[in-house]
Amino acid sequence: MRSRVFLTLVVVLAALALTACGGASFECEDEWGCATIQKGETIKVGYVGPTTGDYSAFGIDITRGAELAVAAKPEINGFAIELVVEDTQGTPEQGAAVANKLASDPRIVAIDGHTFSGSTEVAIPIYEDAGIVMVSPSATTPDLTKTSSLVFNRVAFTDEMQGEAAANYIYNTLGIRRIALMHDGGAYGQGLAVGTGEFFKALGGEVVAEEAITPGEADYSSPLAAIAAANPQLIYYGGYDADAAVLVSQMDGAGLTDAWFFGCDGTYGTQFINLAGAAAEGAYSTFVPIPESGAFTKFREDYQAAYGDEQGELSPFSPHGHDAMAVILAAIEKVAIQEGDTLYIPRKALAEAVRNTSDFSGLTGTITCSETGECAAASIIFMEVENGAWVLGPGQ
Amino acid sequence: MAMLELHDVHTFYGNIHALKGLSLTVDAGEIVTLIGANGAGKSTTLRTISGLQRPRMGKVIFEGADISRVPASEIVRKGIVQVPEGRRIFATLTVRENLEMGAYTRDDKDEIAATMAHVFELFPRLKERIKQTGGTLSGGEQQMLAVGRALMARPRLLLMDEPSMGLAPILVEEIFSIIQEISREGVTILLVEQNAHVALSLAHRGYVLGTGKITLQGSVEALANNPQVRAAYLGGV
Amino acid sequence: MVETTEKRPQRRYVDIGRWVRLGMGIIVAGFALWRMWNVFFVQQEYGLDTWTRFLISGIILGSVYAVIALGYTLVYGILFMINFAHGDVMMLGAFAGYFTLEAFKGRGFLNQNAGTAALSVIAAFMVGMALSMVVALLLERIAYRPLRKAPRLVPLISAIGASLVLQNAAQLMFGAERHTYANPDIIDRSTGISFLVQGQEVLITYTGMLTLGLSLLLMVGLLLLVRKTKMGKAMRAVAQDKETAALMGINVDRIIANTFAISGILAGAAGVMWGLHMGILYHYVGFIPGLKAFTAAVLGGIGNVVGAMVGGLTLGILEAAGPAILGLPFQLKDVLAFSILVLVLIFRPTGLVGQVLADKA
Amino acid sequence: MTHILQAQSVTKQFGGLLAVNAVTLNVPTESIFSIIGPNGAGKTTFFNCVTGFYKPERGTLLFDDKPLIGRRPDQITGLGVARTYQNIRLFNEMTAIENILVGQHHRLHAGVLGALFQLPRTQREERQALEEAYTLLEFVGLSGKGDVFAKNLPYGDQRRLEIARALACKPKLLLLDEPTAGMNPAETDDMMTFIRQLRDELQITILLIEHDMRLVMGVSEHIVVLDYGMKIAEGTPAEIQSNTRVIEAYLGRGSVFAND
Amino acid sequence: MKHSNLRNGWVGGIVNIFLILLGLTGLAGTLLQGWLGLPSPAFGVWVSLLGVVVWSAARATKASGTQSWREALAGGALSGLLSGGIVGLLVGLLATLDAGSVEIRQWLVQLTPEAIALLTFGVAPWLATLLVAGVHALAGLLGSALYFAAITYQWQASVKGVLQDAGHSISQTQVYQRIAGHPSATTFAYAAGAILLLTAPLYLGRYWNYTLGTVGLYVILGLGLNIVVGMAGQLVLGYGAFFAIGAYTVALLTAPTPHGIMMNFWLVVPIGVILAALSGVVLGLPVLRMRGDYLAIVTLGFGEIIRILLKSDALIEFTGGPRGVRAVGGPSLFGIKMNNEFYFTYFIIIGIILAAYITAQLQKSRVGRAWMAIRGDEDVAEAMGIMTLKYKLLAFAIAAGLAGLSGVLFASRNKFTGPEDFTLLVSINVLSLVIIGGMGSIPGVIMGALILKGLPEILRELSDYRMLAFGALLVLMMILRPEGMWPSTRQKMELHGDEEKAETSEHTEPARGVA
Repeated sequence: MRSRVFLTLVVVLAALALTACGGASFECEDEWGCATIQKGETIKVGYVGPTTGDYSAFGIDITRGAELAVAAKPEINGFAIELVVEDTQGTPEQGAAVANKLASDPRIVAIDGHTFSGSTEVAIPIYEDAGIVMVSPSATTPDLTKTSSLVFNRVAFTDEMQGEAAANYIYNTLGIRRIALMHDGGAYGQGLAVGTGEFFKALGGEVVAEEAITPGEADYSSPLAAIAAANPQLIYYGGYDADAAVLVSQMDGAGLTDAWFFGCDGTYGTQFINLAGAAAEGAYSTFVPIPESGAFTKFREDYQAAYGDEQGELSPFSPHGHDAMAVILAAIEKVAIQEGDTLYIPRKALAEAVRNTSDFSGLTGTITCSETGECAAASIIFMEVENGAWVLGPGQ
Repeated sequence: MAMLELHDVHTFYGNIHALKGLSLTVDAGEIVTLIGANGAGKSTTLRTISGLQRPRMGKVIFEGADISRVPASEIVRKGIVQVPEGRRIFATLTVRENLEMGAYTRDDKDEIAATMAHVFELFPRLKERIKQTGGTLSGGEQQMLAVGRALMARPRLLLMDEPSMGLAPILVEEIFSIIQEISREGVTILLVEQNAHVALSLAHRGYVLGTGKITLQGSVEALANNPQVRAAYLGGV
Repeated sequence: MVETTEKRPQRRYVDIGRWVRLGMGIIVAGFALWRMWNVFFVQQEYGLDTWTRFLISGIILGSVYAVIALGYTLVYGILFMINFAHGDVMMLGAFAGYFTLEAFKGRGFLNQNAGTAALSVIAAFMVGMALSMVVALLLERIAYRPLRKAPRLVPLISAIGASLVLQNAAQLMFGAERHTYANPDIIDRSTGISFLVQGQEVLITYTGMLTLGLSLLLMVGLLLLVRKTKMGKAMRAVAQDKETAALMGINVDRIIANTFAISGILAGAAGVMWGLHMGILYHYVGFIPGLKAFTAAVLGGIGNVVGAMVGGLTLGILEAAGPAILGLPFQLKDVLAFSILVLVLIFRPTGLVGQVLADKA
Repeated sequence: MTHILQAQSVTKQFGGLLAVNAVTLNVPTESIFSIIGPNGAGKTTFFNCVTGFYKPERGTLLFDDKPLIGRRPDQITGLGVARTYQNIRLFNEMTAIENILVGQHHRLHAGVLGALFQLPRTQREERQALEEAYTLLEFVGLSGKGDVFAKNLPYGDQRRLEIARALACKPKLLLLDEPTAGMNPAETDDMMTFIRQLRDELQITILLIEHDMRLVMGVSEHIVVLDYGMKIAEGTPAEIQSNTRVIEAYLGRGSVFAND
Repeated sequence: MKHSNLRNGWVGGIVNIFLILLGLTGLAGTLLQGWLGLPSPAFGVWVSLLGVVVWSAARATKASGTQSWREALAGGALSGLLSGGIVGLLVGLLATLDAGSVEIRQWLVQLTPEAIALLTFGVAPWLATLLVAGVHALAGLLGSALYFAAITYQWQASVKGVLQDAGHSISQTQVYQRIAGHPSATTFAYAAGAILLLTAPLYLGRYWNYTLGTVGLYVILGLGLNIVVGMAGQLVLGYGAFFAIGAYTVALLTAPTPHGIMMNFWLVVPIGVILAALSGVVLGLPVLRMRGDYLAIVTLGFGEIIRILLKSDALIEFTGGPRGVRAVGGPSLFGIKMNNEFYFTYFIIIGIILAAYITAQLQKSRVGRAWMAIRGDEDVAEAMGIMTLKYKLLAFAIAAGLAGLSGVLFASRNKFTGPEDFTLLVSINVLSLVIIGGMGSIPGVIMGALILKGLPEILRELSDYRMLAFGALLVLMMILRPEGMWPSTRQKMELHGDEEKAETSEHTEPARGVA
């Protein structure tokens, strides 16, 4: 009995494999092949990030950005766009699982993601294999673009660019000479803090102390007190808003009444102010200036209407999620070929189209991709909290 | 009227049929002993009466009420208290606390104090050790504490499971004289005992248990003279 | 590994474990002394004010750990199971307190005057403790009671499952974002009493004092409950021998449920304290403190009420001051904490205070 | 007369309590030797000192003229000391035959590599061990019950299995801790015969702790009485029965024990 | 009688409120909408809500044990009405708030205006309350009617009968008889199974190869942990540390950064295994004296120590810090690169066979018996001449070595490894899979790995609800099958031992106390 089932299974699977190779009338000449979308089917674009687990706020927020981008452009040539959201719980292992899942779906044409660098790292070779282009909204490890992979692009700043700009601003504009570095021990925060420190030292500044915290715990007064003992003028922090908010609110108690707090783009956003309250006053953050455009206002309104949260409350990255998706959709539109009732999307052409994106106006600014896939909008600015709101920092 | 009546009781442990239709009666004021081989079901009988084990069939009737479905903690309130095999003292509680646990079902502080005083009369050694934890007592003292703890609930029926087990001969003697005294105070006693000699010399009536069933019953004299009982339980003398 | 000779040489084996332990002890002690020499005499990086700050933050953190650890220890004492979901019960309590404060804030009641502020905080504690108690009771009823007779690892897995359920349910219901606890203005998280140490201002926040005071109160209360009351004694009796306890007329199920209720109440109080003092709240907030508190309970000697308190405080102080004492980066504080745990258990296998043995995995 | 076990003023302390207080005793080779005394007199503690679970503070313990103190329990077993427990401690989740095989452990040699590669030597050894285990099972009267889980055996059989397991260690000295606890007189009689058989057929020295005076007096050649950790009497059964100190501390004069 | 109806009524109501708050009704709505092609999710929402009421009313009827139709129906309606009353009040409240344009989502994120609209039928709040209560009452009526009809007409029995008959008739068919009766049928089945297993990677796509590969890696981990927990009885919670050591060994020795050693993969495999095994011994020596939960927490601590050290600034030069190690080398043979999922599936299968062989051989050997004895009673084992420390160390070393093997394959397959791969969850998952599968059983471990690592992949359909579902399943499985999915006979015995133990030996638990 059992053996028969096995045999049948073998036969059925073999038959399936054969039928899958059936031919079509359109000759796809793309090196990486084409995605074939029949009438009534959707064009699938993946989003990959942590939607459960302790980093879920990021995943959920960026998903929303991507969803809004799809809502703004729901179809191409009459073929609906379908956003496929996959959860990684923030781990590389799950990132690889999801990448493999998406890569084996022939209708997935591009990925908005991955969200974290580790998960992106494992995913790049998999998508390379499958010829699927990716635009990450938030993976910032500099190394990612150094393999000169054609599939990987990002609309976020690398830690290096940000670190350099921040060090410059702190040293030259703010005139600070003694800083302390803190980070949350993650790839992103650690990279930023260390990078900034190095640029700062190169400028002639002094890094007087370094401490890493364990994110998610809510008591950082001890590392702060240790830093206070070194008496820095400013604390540069690499990490995310929630922990940053705890840090600023515990600085006074730790004896850091005179030191400034300087965050990164991970700490920017209304949530930081909400969480830190009065303690947020005077804190700095890096940010990609989002020009107060009509589009951005509308994005914020849509976001509020659709999800009931204020944009920026979960994470600062929903505009990036939106832009990554918008870049992808624009590129798809450019390369898609319609033959009768079928839509063909040549994969390599799509990757090239994404890489050739230039002067694309997104929420985060005007997006132009470099040869290596760095597509972050042009400038970095520094924001300061004043009277409970982010305003442009002095000297810019 | 019988104080306790077991009527065709069947008890199972999982699939093992431990009691196979056991019936017995205990009249008020009696000392009744239950003897039998290892695994015959003596402890199971006591456990069934005190509600630790539910009979699958049959009835346990105490003072006219069926208690076969009543949980163990409620049965204590009805006046049946068991002194478990192996003493089972609360080792980290002090002697006093152990005794207080015995009186768990009672609320009247003065009455409890009176009972405790009475227990100390019976077992003056416990009074000396009132602040010691149960675990530091010697085996004999633990057995006294176990009996004293049971008395704290002011039982009308006392079930005793192997009170002599693992005790020095001199202590067995002491414990059994106290059991007789408790009986004289009007407490009915159902005694399970490995040491059939002692049990039969103490009790009024006895039952012999063979795997899950009563095989013999009668006055202690009759049992002691029964050749089967002599061979099996009194040693081949 | 194949022994070839029939007769083994009759040599005196040395107890390898003991030598390893001794060696480890010497190495660790040497390392610690060397680091401490460095910190206190060579670098002298931290002044007395900084040390005071470390100590204050450690004691406050430790007192919260202690309260959470009490919940672990109570449940462990009675069922010998690690209630993995305990930290998440605390998280739900914190959420309940959060919603209560939000509700008062929304009506402008929170900051009307000191009285209303105090009332709001008390209400937050009440609601937090009540919800946590209900959740703990439900946990016991649904996830643990059916498993009472199963081998000990089975309820552990069930508890892990329950922890996942609670965490994810909280995320689904309340969202993934971080929430801020709405403290009344009079106990704002950055205000407090400050005093001078070596000319430097050292601050103890009001929330910190509240946390510490309430923790101590809860600990003393629990100790009295377990030592003096009839229910406490019954709990200890049930912990030792459920069957005999039943023979004393103790309703074992009810006592176990009570134990869970008490552990839930403690978790709820800890949750609200956590929220008020630390300020940040989200669905994952209970997990790490839960783990730490469990470590604290073991450090002190699990199943032992005093042990939980001592363990909690020790762990808190270790985390807050340990890295500084040894001149290590604070990132390694958990490494240090766990190393100390290992060391303590190597030399005192029953924990700092424990004398009761727990064996049989 | 050679002595297989020589204890010289062995003292074991727990906190302030002297559990075993300067106990000196010499167990003649191939004798049946009993230790009696009230509960808490230190009998089991003494056993634990002999088997290496406790380390006495003072005194010497010689087995076959080799010192025992300082050796681990498994090493002491290797020398030829085996024991049973007051409250039966079998490996409940193992079958009867497996329990006996564990008893043979220190006499077998197969290690990880042997097991993994199924070396011929390992297979041979395993076969022999199994044969021997079945022989032992038969010897204690449990033939046919080899595949029963230990905990599913009836009480008496568990006692026997525990002895079989101890015998599997091929001991020269066997410590029996209350082997008849919970047995009725008929079973106790069987045990008495069995203990004699062990000594006579296997030439094993028996050291016995027991409360059942019928067994102790019936089988022992030599008795030591402990009270509060101290030796209060020593001698043949007849001497002990008439020793007033022993009667006061332990035996009592009560009528209920005038058994035989 | 009334009592059971009331009780089930309010339980049903509370369950429904939780369904609404968790957004599970919304999920059911969307899923059913998709499957049935409905125009609106409303159907699904109400199916899930009323399903609960039908079920609780049926339970109530069962508990009441009533014999009359009238009583059953009245009771069902009553319990439904009670549930409906509770839910209705909530719905009414929500509708009022929503109409007053209060953003409920701000606090309870699932209560979007759309979700509320689906619940309120789009009518005035008070009417909505009444409607909800009414619908619930009807559902209660239905539930009790169904249950009562079922017991009256013995539906259950007839369904069972039909199934049995069907099974019986299949087994009576000639074809079945001939095949099953043939002596080589089993051999053939095994052969076919082996062929299927060996060819599986060929026709499984990349995703399923990867997923099954992950399952396979966890099978190796599970088999390893099974030796320590299942056989030797030592509770280890930080097993992921050894996995990490294996992974980092291969990563640091084959990757271009941070060290640029770039050794051959095949050389690194034994190094990784041995290093992991050695670390097992090093950890084991000081801690194996501890027992039970103490050992558990200490090993958990060890796992955390390893993870924190891997990502710490202090060791960043050595381990690559939080960014992990990239471009980890893969195997190649005769110049063919074999570093994709397809080849790895085979390597993993080989690893599983190896681990299973080791487990099986050791289990029945002298070593296995020593472990079992230690697990049963450590003191007695020692008294039987077993050098417990040595055997516990052996178990630790072998288990750690297997974890190392799994880690080597893991890092090499992903071509990357970082500290986030070795969270506590890894250790917890492995322990859970051993127990869910059934301790001490090799097929159990495979089963457990399939459930623990495969199920979440399957549950991806449930998107945000998958971890919730997963947690609930863990609890459920433990309650329904505490001995695991595929327990060894030994373990089955053990678990039901408490019930079956006759009065022969009642062990008192060792004394432990609260204070």
